[in-house]
Amino acid sequence: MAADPASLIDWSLLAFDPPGWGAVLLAGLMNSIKIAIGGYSLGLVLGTGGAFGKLYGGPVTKDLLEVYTTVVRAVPELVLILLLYYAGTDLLNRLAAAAGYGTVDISGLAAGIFVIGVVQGAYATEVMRGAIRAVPPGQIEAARAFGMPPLLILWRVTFPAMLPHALPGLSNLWLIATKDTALLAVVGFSELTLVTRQAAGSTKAYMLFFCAAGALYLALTLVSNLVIRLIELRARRGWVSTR
Amino acid sequence: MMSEESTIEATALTQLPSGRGFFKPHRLVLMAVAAAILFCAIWFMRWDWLPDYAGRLAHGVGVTLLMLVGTCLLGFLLAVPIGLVQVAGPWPLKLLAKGFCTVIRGTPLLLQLWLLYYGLGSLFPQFPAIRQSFLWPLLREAWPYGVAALTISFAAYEGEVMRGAFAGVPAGELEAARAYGMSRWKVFRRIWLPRAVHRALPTLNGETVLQLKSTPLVATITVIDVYAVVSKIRQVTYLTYEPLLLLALIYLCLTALLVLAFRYFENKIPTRSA
Amino acid sequence: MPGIGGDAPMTERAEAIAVRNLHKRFGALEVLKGISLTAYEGDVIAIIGGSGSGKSTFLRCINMLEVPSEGSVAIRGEPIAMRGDGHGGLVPSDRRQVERLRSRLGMVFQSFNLWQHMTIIQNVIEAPMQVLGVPRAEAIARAEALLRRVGLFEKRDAYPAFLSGGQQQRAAIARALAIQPHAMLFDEPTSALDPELVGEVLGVIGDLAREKRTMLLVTHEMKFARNVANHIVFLAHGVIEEQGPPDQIFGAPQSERLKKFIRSSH
Amino acid sequence: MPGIGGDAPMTERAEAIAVRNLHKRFGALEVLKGISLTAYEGDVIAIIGGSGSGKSTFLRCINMLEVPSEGSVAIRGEPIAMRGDGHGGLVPSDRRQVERLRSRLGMVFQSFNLWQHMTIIQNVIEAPMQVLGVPRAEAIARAEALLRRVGLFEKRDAYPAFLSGGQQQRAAIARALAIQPHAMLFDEPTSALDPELVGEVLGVIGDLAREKRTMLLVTHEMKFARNVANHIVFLAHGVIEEQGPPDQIFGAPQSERLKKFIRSSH
Amino acid sequence: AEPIKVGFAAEPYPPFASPDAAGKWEGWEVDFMKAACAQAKLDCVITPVAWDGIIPALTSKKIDMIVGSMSITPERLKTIDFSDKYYNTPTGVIGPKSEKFDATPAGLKGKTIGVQVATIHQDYANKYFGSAGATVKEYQTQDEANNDLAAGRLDAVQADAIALDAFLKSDQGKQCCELKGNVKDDPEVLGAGVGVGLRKGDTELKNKMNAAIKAIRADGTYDAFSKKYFDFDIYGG
Ligand SMILES: Nc1ncnc2c1ncn2[C@@H]1O[C@H](COP(=O)(O)OP(=O)(O)OP(=O)(O)O)[C@@H](O)[C@H]1O
Ligand SMILES: Nc1ncnc2c1ncn2[C@@H]1O[C@H](COP(=O)(O)OP(=O)(O)OP(=O)(O)O)[C@@H](O)[C@H]1O
Ligand SMILES: [Mg+2]
Ligand SMILES: [Mg+2]
Repeated sequence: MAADPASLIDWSLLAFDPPGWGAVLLAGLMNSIKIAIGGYSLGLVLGTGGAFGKLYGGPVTKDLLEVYTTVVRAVPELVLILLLYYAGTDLLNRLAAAAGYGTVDISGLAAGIFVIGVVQGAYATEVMRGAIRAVPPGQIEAARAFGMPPLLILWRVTFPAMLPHALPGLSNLWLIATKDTALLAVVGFSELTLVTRQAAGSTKAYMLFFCAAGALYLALTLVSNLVIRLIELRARRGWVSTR
Repeated sequence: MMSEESTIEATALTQLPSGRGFFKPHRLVLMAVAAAILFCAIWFMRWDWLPDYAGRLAHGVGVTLLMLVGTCLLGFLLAVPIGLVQVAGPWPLKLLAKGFCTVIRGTPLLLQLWLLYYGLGSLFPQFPAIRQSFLWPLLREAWPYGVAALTISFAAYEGEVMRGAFAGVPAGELEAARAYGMSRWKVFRRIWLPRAVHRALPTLNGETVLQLKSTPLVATITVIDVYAVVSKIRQVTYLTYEPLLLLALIYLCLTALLVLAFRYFENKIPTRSA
Repeated sequence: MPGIGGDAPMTERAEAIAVRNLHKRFGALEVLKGISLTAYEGDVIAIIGGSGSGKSTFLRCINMLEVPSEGSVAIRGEPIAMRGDGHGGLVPSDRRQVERLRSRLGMVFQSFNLWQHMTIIQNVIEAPMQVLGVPRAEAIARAEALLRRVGLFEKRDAYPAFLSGGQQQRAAIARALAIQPHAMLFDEPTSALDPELVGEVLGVIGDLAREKRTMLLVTHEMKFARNVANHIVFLAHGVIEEQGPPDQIFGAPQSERLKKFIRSSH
Repeated sequence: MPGIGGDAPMTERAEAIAVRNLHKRFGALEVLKGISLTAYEGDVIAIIGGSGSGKSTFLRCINMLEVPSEGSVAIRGEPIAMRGDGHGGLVPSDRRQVERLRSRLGMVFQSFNLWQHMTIIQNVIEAPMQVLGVPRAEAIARAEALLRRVGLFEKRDAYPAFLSGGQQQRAAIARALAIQPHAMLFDEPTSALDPELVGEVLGVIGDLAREKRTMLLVTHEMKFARNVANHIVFLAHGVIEEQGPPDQIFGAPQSERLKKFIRSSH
Repeated sequence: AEPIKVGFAAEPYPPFASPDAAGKWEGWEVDFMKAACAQAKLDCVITPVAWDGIIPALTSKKIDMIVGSMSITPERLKTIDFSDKYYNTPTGVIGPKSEKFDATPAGLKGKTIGVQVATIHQDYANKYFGSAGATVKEYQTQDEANNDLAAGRLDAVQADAIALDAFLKSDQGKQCCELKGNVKDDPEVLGAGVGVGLRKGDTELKNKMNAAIKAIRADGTYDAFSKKYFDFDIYGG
């Protein structure tokens, strides 16, 4: 079978209207972004809680969080996703059943967000912990000396002061989150990677679709980088530039 | 400002929780709870399949380790020039290396893997020249594609690390080497490279752990690593949790092994706590 | 004149800060071994002593940044409520009371501790607005007046990192003044500064002293202490070794330790 | 006695380093404006001068760490071959020659520049083994003797990061001596050290000077320069403003600049 | 009422079920599911699930039934329940036109044969061909196995004869491959036809589906939509 380079690329497959797959790919991308944003936000919440727990919590809290961050950071995301996807929702269902709610309906989107969130939470815990420890204690002490209550200190001083230290790590995590969504393909969630595979499988235009998806991911990364740079610029106001 | 290296240290598991002062009263309670959970897991879950698959699991672990070590070594060999040209190369090479790192780091590994295997791999047979070549038996297999994808990915991430490491070697030490009459190659081989690697070790540690965690992706292209073995167990036994829990445990142990190995290397050349 | 221990002298002025029999232990180390001191409104008390003698700890006990192990502290006649912590120490029993009292003690640290993510004016209005609930416009007006006073009006929108040490410390003083404190607490306000910057900060503190603002001042600047304080307390090994008016302390020291300390600090 | 410019004094000793009409430009900035200096075997020449006067640049031009813009350098009578780089500057035309000549010039840097990934002894044997091809056993024996000499024998297996600055600099001197250099080049070997560590390094350099090792020494330690050097060169604005024996330079300086410099460096 | 979530394998399995570019699922099995649900008056929605995890998805109630060309086997019956069969087809083996062999253990000796994981074909291939010296390679999807056969990475693919037929009719399949024959039946492994997978104990749904299958068989609906895809009786004997 001779290869005809021209016939290798059939651009009409990327058209927006069926039978073009463009719209499907974009929908997949939207799903990926939704999960990435949701999972990342959940990860931030877990990470903030985890970081404060690890720094200021009781001994049991600290140990449990240590187990959480160690296990999540040592076990492949793919395995965690399978475990959490099945076990997590199963557990939730059983709890709901025990509480008398009957089965709760967990959408693939919610499950995906939950899974990515738990994974991200462990990493975010470590990033935030390092960042909080980098805040000079005098900054917090000064706030206490002015009679600020703990939560106010957290909100007005600790949080903004640690942000510049946390940002590089957090931006990294965001990029990881966008790419980890691809792993949800293995549980059949129709994010970008899975729809790419479906499109490629249906049309046999593997190269075309994988490259197209790669370009979409890359675009997402590049746009993210741009936004991250803007955020860093803003958060680092007040710091003498070190670069 | 946190450097790129410390970011990776924070995100990857590079240290094990220290054992010093381990035994505290609350820990004993926690350990009792953990033991109880473990006991329940052993008692109430099904593990009767384990002996049947022990051999295949061991083989799978072997494949995983082979993939890890092979791709890390190959990837590192690629990463050194990629890092070097970004620091000291002419601009076309610099741009090329930079672009390579950006593209690879900006797209999911799973996608790269499929692109290589299903995309590129399905183009090859259309060329009779390739089909007849001596490489064909190799190209028919799945593992070369897995090795290639993992190697490229590691090279891209490590290329960035090595760029930082090369740039971070104090200029004075290189100058000293030149001042004693070392040739450029000798300066590179004896001073610049070892010093950069030494600086990068903690980061390499983190990246290697991340690489270990990427290896199961090769199972999606029919390479039978430990993940694939466990998938198979799941499909045959219809057990949801037990094989996955075992798999998690295996990866935990492998990670611990890696971290310990790196600690050994790092301790070979002590650095003052920085 | 400040009162000493139990035998407070007759005076019309109200008590600003009254410390009774204060002890502070860090583990086995007893840093303060029973200190009593009363500052009346308008007093400027300088606390001197060797390194490690417990000066900072004493100051920090007053606004509960360190919790005393024993003894009591009263601000403007209101004793800070304390209870045992079950391990032989104390804890404040009412967090809100501590916060309220703290919000009227202006503390200035050795290392300034300005909030790096806020501009100078934001630093100054932060506590009045967030803790005392002063409306924004009023807080800004007051902050601008204070900044003008310490000579930093033009720097109002700069971030602390871009200021010299002396400017930062003056901003920290303005920040402390912004809460209209009953008393100011200074912990070695100039010892982190380059010698040529010390003067500008001492100038500001001297002005405050002349206004008869109540101040407790830990310092190593003996000449300055002698000029601005109306009472000197010499701390050594966790007790008040000697105290009195500046001329007496510096002119006619009684204890051997004080004599040696004064000699060595020239 | 070293020779100056063209009018070298009669002497039996061989030329160790001969620099003729050296210019060095960084872009538009001309740092060295024609310097000529000859060091004979056994000379100890101290180069002094204000900051930015080009002392380091001069020293670095000698072993081609900076490539001169004009002029010539000869080591032991062998001129370093240079050719035009096409932009009005020069480049060494024979890389191997440069490497060979460098391998006999022992340079000691202000910031030590010990290789951090090697132990002290590895640092010392590195150049002899890798560049000069000395067998390992011999290199080690020689290195141990040198380390004993600079008082670091017990630290032979330590990594540089664990040594004090003074120890690191002494190790760096041992490293430079290990190649059995024709001449030693010191660039402010003590100025990165804490004052209390300066003495131990100056002691070692003083010993070398008394052995009549050829040395070019950039330093800010005037007293030391006066004691150990047999010739002082005062650099200012890229030219040799004045030079001569120590007693003349320090005792009876001629130029205004040198007078001012000597006055200010007390 | 609560809609019934019908689990489909997310991976395309033409001509039974595959999503089109508009994201709509189509194929024989989709038509069957619609007809059966209409008959049983159930509100059914398609929920794509990775084939690999389709049984756990059922047991963990992410879906309520599986319409995924899943054969009824004794092994599966330990974990889940099945409705009556709704189709049954022989199992075939295909291979490249350039090589001549037949679908017997002897013919496949030394060959690499691709199957989809967690299928009866995998079990069969392992039992009969693997033990006879063939290498059995497992794929997540049938599609990938077919593709690797076309790409020359496989010597043979074993699967449902109908699925294979669809592939052989495609552009890719037409060029490279042909049917080498059907394998010898072994009901112990290949099961008793394809049924709707159900959770154990969900007898209400099971009864409804059994009734619905019987009804659409009886009233001709089944034959009507089957004609669109096949020119023979897919229900089997
Ligand atoms: N949080 C703490 N934990 C343990 N020991 C402490 C703590 N804070 C202070 N100390 C100890 O208490 C003693 C007194 O410290 P303090 O800071 O009050 O001294 P100081 O008089 O302010 O000295 P300096 O002039 O050096 O500031 C010192 O020995 C110090 O080490
Ligand atoms: N690589 C360079 N590029 C541009 N300018 C340089 C470079 N190296 C040195 N200079 C400039 O050349 C001048 C002389 O520098 P040099 O380091 O030789 O002075 P120095 O006499 O050693 O001073 P110091 O006592 O401070 O070490 C300075 O103005 C310096 O800024
Ligand atoms: Mg103090
Ligand atoms: Mg210099």
